[in-house]
Amino acid sequence: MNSREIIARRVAQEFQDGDVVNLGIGIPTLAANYLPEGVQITLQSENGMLGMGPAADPDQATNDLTDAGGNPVTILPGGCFFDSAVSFGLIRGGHVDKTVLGALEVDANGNLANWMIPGKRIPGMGGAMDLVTGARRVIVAMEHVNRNGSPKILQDCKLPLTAKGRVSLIVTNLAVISVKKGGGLVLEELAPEVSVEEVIEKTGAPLEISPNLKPMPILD
Amino acid sequence: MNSREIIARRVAQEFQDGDVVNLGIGIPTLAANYLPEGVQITLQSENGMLGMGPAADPDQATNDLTDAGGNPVTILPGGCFFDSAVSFGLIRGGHVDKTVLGALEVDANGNLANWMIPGKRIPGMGGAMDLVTGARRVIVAMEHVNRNGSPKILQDCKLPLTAKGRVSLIVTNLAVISVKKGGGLVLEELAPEVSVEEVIEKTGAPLEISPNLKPMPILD
Amino acid sequence: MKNKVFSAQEAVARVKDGDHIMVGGFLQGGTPDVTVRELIRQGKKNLTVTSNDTGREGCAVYDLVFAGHVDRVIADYIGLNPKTGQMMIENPDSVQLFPQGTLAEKIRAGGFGLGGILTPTGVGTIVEQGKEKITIDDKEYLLELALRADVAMIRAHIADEAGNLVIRGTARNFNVVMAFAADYVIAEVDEIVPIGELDPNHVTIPGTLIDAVVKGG
Amino acid sequence: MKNKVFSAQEAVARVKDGDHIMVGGFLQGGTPDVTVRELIRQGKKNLTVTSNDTGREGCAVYDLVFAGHVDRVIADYIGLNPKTGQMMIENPDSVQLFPQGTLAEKIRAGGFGLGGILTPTGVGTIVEQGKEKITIDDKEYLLELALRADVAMIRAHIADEAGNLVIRGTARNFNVVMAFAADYVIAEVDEIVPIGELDPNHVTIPGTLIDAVVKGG
Repeated sequence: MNSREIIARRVAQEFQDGDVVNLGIGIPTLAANYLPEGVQITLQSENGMLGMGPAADPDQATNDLTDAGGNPVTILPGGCFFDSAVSFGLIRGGHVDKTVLGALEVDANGNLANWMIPGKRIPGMGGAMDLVTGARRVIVAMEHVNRNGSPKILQDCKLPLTAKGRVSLIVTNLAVISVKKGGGLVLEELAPEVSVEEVIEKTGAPLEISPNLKPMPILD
Repeated sequence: MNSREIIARRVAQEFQDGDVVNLGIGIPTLAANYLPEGVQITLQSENGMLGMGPAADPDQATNDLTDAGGNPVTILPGGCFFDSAVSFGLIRGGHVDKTVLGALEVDANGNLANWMIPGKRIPGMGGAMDLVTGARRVIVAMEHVNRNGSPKILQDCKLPLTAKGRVSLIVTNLAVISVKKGGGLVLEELAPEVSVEEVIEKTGAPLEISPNLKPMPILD
Repeated sequence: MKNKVFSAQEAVARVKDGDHIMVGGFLQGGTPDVTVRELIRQGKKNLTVTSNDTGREGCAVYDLVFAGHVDRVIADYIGLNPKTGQMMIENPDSVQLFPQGTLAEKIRAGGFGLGGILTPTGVGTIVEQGKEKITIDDKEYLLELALRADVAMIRAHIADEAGNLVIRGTARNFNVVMAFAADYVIAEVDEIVPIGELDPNHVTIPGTLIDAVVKGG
Repeated sequence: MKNKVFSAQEAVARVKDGDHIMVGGFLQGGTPDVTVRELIRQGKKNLTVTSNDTGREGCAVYDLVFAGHVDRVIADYIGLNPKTGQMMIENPDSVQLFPQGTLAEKIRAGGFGLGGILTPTGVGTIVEQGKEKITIDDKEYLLELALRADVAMIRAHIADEAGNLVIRGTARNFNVVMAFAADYVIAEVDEIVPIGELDPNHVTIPGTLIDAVVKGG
């Protein structure tokens, strides 16, 4: 099982039947492929849809029905469309149960940085700030370290924040870490063949070890 | 021609082809019956409709299609429906060209009082404050004096205001009076068989006499 | 997927005494009368009601106020419900009036996660009393704060079993914004259809906002 | 009733150099490409453009920026238009970024006659720089001001001759709020039908907001 699959499978276990979920591009989107049995979720796409379905067949593809990345998709029975103001009303108003996003950095106070690297790349925040501010539960799904092997989980984010104190759970290829209310990180679960020491070494902030520390439940 | 008809006929002459108009209950609503030839207007009803048509036949009447007074009406071809937030977005956002309302009092600074009499009757302002604040042109249509014969046009309103400085034109059974930018009333037109002296006597604020003073153009 | 279709009795049983209830409708248009009458039948009391107008004779919300279930009203027009007017005379604090457009925006803000909005409506009138005034480009605005409730009771024409609502005609009124602004939302409808029967382009209110669908009268 | 159907050339001729233009769409979804390309053809310059993203390769608004017609951009995401990114690096003041939900509300406020809105989005981030912060019930909000433009160019599926618009699918995006927020509104559509053919329940944008209807490609 590769890193992406480990993360996606574990994230999927966070979903409960009936949840309205907004998934970021990349690993978060994969999570929808691994829903636990009996769990149905409704995908919100911030460009204006609830009940987003799979990618559209090429002969059905239209620019009038796309996902937030601009890719032609479908809508499932029971879905509906709305404009951007309503879409972010749903997001900001707490009508999205969970959002899963990638991160450049996330820190011990639940702060998240995922939208810009000063002097390098400023693509804009798109809908990320509203999603992280408004969704009832914010889950970060990412590789535990960056391409240089440096920790992405820090005591304090150095990059400009997306939102302050909103992350509840961090799911990586190595571990599941929860953020305590008021701050502080708790190591909750370990990926297969990963040790507590390895996670501590690759994390840039102190980790409390949960008394219920367990293996990630990602069996097929 | 009775007072109400004089007022309604004269108000109708204020409408231009293509205008979006919101008409208050009573005399203002009558104005729609006297549109000049070649002038088509679109009626906005603040409960959620553009293109309001005549009253519904009893066998077609439904609570799902009413005017702002709750009366079953129809919608004309080219009309549409929307919710209250959008309806007042149209009103507050300057997308209604003209509103015509009755008044308890109107004054020399274009202030209007038409929603409450302290200690007596507090029905609430409904949509009146938004209409008077937001419509591009506010026209007051009313009897020149109240039931006791006292002036309703004053130097300063005594009753609680509906909005400040928003009235452009006052059409009564005796006269047409414009409100100057920055304040001050100008007598523009006289109803049939009405003298300047009578209007001055029945008006509770100084009147400038327009150099172009003329009879009200309300011929059939 | 969870079943959302309930009897009025089941749906209203979750309402508690003292709850703040938003009731959709504009006079007798688009009002959830079966649901509101169930509040009377179940004897819920000390309610706060937000409603455009608290109804007119024949409306359930009119009867709810008359029967004494309501301690506090938030509305923009109460001219056709003399009991609400009487409440206001006896205890001015028991009835709060806002301009209609302001009330709609306050409720929308509550449902959309906004803290409030700046409106020019009410500037220079008694509506500005006790409110913050903010000047932008020489124009004055009132800061009107977001409004939320415990329960919303709204009315639509058709629901699917996922709670997606289609409203027709002028019945959208306050029903749309209220659907976003309460912790528990009951939608009363003329007709309930299976999931997949509604055109997603024609849905007025997303089903994910709706907790209970009740068949109306 | 006035005729509202024009060629793209006629409709765009009214745009002036230096105008602020809102362009609807979300990447390549729901974009008024024929109308925006006419801006290029007519050589309009020194424009300010408000757009969700200033497009991606293949979009007209992407080409508009690349061809140098635009001095200033207001958007929430510019990651797929490197020219907008370059503008921002060369002159940070030439590109203003807002969170997507904030941008939608700013435009809506502009069109709805509101001075602004209070949003929690951006609190504690660089987005709060230079903005007023208002605390309500111990929660901080940013005051985000209304945004209006001289021109809006939007896209819909069907228009009737009165300008009523029906939008399908996810193409509503920014097109809806922008229709309210400009002095002159051009709607580009796939199809134009006579008045009376649209169900008034299915109209996405009231025709009274629309000045010109243009047949799209």
